[in-house]
Amino acid sequence: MTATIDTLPDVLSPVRFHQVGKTFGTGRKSVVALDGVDLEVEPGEFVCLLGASGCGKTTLLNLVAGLDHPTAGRIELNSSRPAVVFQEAALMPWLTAAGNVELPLRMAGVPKAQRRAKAAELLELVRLAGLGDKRPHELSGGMRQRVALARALASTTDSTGDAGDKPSLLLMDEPFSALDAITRDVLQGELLRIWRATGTAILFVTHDVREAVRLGQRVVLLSSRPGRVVQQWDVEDAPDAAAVTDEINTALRKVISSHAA
Amino acid sequence: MTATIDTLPDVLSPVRFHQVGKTFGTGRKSVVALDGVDLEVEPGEFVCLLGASGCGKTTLLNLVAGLDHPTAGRIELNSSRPAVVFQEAALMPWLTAAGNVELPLRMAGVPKAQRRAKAAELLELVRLAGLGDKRPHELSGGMRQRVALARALASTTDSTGDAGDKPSLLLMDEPFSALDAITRDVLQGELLRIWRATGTAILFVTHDVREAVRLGQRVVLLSSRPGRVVQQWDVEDAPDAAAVTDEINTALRKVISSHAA
Amino acid sequence: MPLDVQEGSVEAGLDALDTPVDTTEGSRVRRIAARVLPPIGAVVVLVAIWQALWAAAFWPEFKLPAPAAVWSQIWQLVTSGDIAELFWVSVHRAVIGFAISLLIAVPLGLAIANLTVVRRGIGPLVSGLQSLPSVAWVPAAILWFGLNDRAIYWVVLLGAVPSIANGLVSGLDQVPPILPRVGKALGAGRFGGIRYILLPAALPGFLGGLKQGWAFSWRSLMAAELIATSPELGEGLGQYLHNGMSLSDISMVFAGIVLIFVVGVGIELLVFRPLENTVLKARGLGPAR
Amino acid sequence: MPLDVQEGSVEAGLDALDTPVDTTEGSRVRRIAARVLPPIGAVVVLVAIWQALWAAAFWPEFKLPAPAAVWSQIWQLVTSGDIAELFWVSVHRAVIGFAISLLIAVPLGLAIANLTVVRRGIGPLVSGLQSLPSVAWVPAAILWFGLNDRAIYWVVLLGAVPSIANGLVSGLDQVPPILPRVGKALGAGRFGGIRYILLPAALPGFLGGLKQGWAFSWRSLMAAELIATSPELGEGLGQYLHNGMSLSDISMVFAGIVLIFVVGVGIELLVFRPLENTVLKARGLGPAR
Amino acid sequence: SRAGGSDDTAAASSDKGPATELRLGYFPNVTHAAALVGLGKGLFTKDLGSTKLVPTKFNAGPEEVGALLGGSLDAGFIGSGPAINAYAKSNGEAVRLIAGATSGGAQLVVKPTITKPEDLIGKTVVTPQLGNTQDVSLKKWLAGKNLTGKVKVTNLENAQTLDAFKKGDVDAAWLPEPWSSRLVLDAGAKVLVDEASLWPDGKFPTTVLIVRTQFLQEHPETVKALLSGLLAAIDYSSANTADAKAVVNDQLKQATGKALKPAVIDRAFKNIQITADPIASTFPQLAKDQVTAGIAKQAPVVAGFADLGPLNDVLSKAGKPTVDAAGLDSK
Ligand SMILES: Nc1ncnc2c1ncn2[C@@H]1O[C@H](COP(=O)(O)OP(=O)(O)OP(=O)(O)O)[C@@H](O)[C@H]1O
Ligand SMILES: Nc1ncnc2c1ncn2[C@@H]1O[C@H](COP(=O)(O)OP(=O)(O)OP(=O)(O)O)[C@@H](O)[C@H]1O
Ligand SMILES: [Mg+2]
Ligand SMILES: [Mg+2]
Repeated sequence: MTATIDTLPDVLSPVRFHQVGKTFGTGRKSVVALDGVDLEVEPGEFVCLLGASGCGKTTLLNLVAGLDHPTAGRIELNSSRPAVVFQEAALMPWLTAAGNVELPLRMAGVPKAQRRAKAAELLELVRLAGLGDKRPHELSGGMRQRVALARALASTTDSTGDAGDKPSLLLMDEPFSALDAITRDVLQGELLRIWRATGTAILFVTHDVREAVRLGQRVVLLSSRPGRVVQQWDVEDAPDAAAVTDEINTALRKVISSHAA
Repeated sequence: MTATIDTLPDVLSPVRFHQVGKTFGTGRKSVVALDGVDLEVEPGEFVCLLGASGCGKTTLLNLVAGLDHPTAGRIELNSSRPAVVFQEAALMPWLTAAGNVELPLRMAGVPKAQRRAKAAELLELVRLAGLGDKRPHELSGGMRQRVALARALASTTDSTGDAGDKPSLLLMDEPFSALDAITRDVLQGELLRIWRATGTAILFVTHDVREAVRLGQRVVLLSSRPGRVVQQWDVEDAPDAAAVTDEINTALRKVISSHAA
Repeated sequence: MPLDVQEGSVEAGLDALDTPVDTTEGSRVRRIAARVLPPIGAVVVLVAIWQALWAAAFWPEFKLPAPAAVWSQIWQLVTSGDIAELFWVSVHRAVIGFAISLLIAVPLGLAIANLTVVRRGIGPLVSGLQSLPSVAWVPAAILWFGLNDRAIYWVVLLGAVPSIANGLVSGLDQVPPILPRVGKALGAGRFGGIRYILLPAALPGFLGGLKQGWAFSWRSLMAAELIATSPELGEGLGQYLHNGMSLSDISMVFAGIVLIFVVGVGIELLVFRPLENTVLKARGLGPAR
Repeated sequence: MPLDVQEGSVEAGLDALDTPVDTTEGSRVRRIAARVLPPIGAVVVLVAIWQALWAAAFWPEFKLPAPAAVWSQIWQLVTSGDIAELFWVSVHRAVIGFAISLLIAVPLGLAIANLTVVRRGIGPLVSGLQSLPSVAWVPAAILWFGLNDRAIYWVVLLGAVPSIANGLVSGLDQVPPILPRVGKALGAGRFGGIRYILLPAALPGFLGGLKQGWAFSWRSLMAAELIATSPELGEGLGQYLHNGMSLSDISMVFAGIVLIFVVGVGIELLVFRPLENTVLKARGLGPAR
Repeated sequence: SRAGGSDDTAAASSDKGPATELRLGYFPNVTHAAALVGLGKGLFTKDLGSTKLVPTKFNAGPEEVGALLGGSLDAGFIGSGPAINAYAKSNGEAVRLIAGATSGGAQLVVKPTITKPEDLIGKTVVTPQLGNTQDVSLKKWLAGKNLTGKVKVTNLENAQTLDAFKKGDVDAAWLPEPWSSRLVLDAGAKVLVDEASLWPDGKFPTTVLIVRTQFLQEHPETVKALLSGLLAAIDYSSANTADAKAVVNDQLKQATGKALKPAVIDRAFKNIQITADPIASTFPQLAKDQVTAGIAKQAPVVAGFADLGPLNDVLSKAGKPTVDAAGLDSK
């Protein structure tokens, strides 16, 4: 892996994994969540991460976000602070929906009026206009997930200032899992629009293969226990989406059943 | 609605809604979550509930489970205590995975050895064999959801004793939303097997129309704000599943866009 | 018979407690009544038992004074206007002492909760301080500061600071770890994380600590007042109780205890209860579950 | 230069505190050292400051005794073996008092937390009780029970019960409402819900309450011992401190304070700290965040 | 710094003229009659002139000592036991004995069933405070009767002693006036020992006046004014005993809210002697008694405690006999 420095590309990748491993605990009870993962996200690339439940997708995202540290290998992070949509909504219970969306802006020191406007705009985007003053416990599961999405978007938009010319990065952990098909459609469209407009790189975890194929430029499949990169598909240039979907599904089935065996 | 008593059928429905309404809060800030809902689940029936995010599905399930009370109308519950899979996993953080599954059995006074065996069996069923001693915070999102599922199944199986001849009822709020396609397939199959074997009635909330059509005998579509029953499909006897799926999708789209307008 | 959840379920009694009281137009009076009547009822019951015990002459008068005798002591303070001074002297001291304690305890608690070294080094010492009775400090405080307010505040600080700091620490320890992680991911630095995530998240536990801290500072103040008596210090409730003791006037002792108690309950009902209710309600944690 | 998260990120300093210490084979000794050394270090620093203050003769000897003088007082107790009696008398009283308090406080706390009427009626009274200083009860207790252990336990109970009960209530109030709902859905009756859901869920907050309750009972005991001295009562730490005060012997007063403090810290480190760590760790709440 | 070793408190200060304020401690007790009369009749203020008098009430010796050592009090009427402790525990630095106030007035009162010292075996005897004047006296007396360890000695506040005696929790008590009288008259106690019978001429210091050394050095004028006020109070008390009783009772009522019964105050006054003589000759004995009583390991050093110069100045100016320091005034 010493060769990385020589082959440094002109534009730096937002994130690059070098044989990254992550083990939880020690001794007999330890769990190897990730093992020897090599992964690179190009600037502005939309990468979808697929894998069985419990294979290490969330762990991988946490490593990128700097919320956890690899027990082996090395992560090269070259983006501004990544924005994260967590798997659980994890809203702050003492803040309203709008307050939650404003939180990253507040911490970045954005003035109040601007914050307000931005939060309203983002809530509108996730189809929650007018519900800004609700508390998390007054929202439905899907609504909470959408607030969390809006919050993550708020945290990317603010980071343009301080990050300078570094590429930005958005990490999303099953952000649409609790949404009905129609809302999901709309938000997928919005996400693509934002992606194209901002040129941010996105690392997107999902269980829905069709969603992965629809959204991503590249689909990465992780194996289970330990999580390893098994296969990758370039789905943007694929001529037949349905065929790729089937192919990925088959691969996924193989990965999971090989583990179960 | 006074006619209900006259037309009492031979076999009692596990649950029947009479013009049920639910409003959260009072005054200007009140939210009408459900309005004039009439719904009946036949003994042993598998009903799927569809609707936009935030339309009141979880609220409806809570009403059935007796965790909340209608502000209008009447709910006739004639089952043993319904078992519930909540939208959030909501595991007890101080118990291990196995401890969580055992919890309903413990509360029902099942002896220890039997409890152990049952929990191990249920964890195996949800493909978590051997992970019984993990704490909730050591599990991935999908694993937690599966533990919650196993726990709910444990709480149905125990209720056979004290409920006598009352029909049993299982309420499930998006139980498979955080699972990969393959695990979901397997668990859907298991659910159907259990349903057939026990003859329990199931009220199943999902966002996935194809899942609803695959699993349910009847699909109920709720509108948004206020939640009302808009349309129902008898999908068991439907000749062409794909056609019904399309039809439901169209209806869902109409309901959601009509609200957005 | 179909089981009607709304009316007849087994748990209806329990559930009734869950259901938030509907706040319709005219119910303001009733809501306040529902809040004020039960403690008054409890007090009435207590006094009735006391009166009965006294009337039964179960204990001699010098052990258990008549409620009427205690009341006349208090009434005398009220009519003479002395009660205003007693309250003022004690309450303003307690409030000042509590405020200073807060200023010291919050940074201390934050340091203990966030820095492992401080937690391991200072944490046990702070808890140890908490287990030192205030009375033990009074003589030393008088020796160091003289018979004046500084000595009293010193005693109050030593009582309240460890309690508030510990309350904050245990509040912080119970914050679900996902929240600070989310905060970090949203760009919270060290300070922002404390200001915007940890402190508000720990608020319910912290409020409990504050309540305990207030109790400690009020207790410590009373202990200090009980021991340090001097005309320069003005006469507070503690001194009043002290006089009752030195006169072995049991009805005066009881009057003193009742007054100290009234302030305790009053502050609880007027300050901490509403604060706590607001905080808990805003996060969907009900006080009555 | 690429930002290496593992080595050079801005938050690395903060993160280092987050990372659980890896427990490799030989690290047991080091782990215990990491736990024991910081408080010892803190004590050493404190004593050094004390010695420096004393050496600077900032205050006259009768205000601030020499650390050596205090140490010789303690050492004398150790060599004469009196220290064993002092500890035994006080600690066993405190433990018994605390145990009785627990038995009373837990049902009381449960009733307050679960029944609105009780909460509204008794809740403020219990909080009010908490704000009454223990010393205020001593004379009344001696009057009612005589100069014996019963009077002392009475004072301890009045100090500890409200504190433990309040801790439990605030722990219960902070339980995420989803958990009792889940419990109900899983078939928990009223009793099962308390036993299997509410109590364990409230445990972290409750432990905080227990710690405060212990502090209260230890403080109350010391206050009682400070005031009620009698050979029949045996000589506890409070009486030792009292004797020091009576003789205006500042080094004895300091020795007494140090010993009371040592017991406070000792119980904290030996009992409550490990308990709390176990409970928090089991739910993935870290003590050091 | 500590290395110097000299007592800087004693060395540093010199006369700074009359003080602006004199903070005077006393107990609301009959044994402090001189203080109460002086305060009640305004006799202190008369002599102090422009110096403001701030009287402060205490209930126990150690607290008053604490206030003196903490610098919150300039002078104080106090029992001889705590006075010795204050001097000894401050290494002879902090305070000086400048006059007496009361002699006598302490008795061992017992339940009527107790008629001889041996009857006390296994019984509970109360004194007001560990190491106070009566506590030392009792323990010394017990030692003399070979009863040490056979009698339970307990410390209790005087007011509580009365209740406990009434209740029967306590069998005997060695108390100062008016409490011994209250136990006799209100609770039916009998006198077993009058402490006066244990001392030569029945004279022993019950209450003395001590002053902070620094204050004495800085404001000798003020101290003399205080002493002349004290003499005036003593004269007044012996000249108008009935009125003095009334004044004392009035002061007690003011200080504590309750007056004593006339019978109690009469009996109490009979047992005390109000005098400015600190009876310095007894102090070495009192110090030794602390060892006998098991309060101290070695007798506290009392040499240098007394500074009776100001008192004797005032006495001789008034044409009265001076008092003897009995060697207590030099180290
Ligand atoms: N804090 C932890 N302690 C111990 N083990 C953990 C911890 N966090 C995760 N794991 C384990 O690591 C593995 C990967 O978990 P992760 O959450 O990354 O899965 P995932 O791919 O996100 O799954 P899902 O799709 O179900 O969310 C799992 O086996 C899990 O049990
Ligand atoms: N406790 C509450 N207080 C106030 N409003 C509430 C409360 N619970 C739910 N609501 C509101 O009721 C409506 C229905 O919520 P519900 O959770 O039933 O939706 P849902 O159909 O389950 O949605 P999802 O698919 O997103 O989970 C929402 O508008 C929500 O904001
Ligand atoms: Mg995950
Ligand atoms: Mg829902």
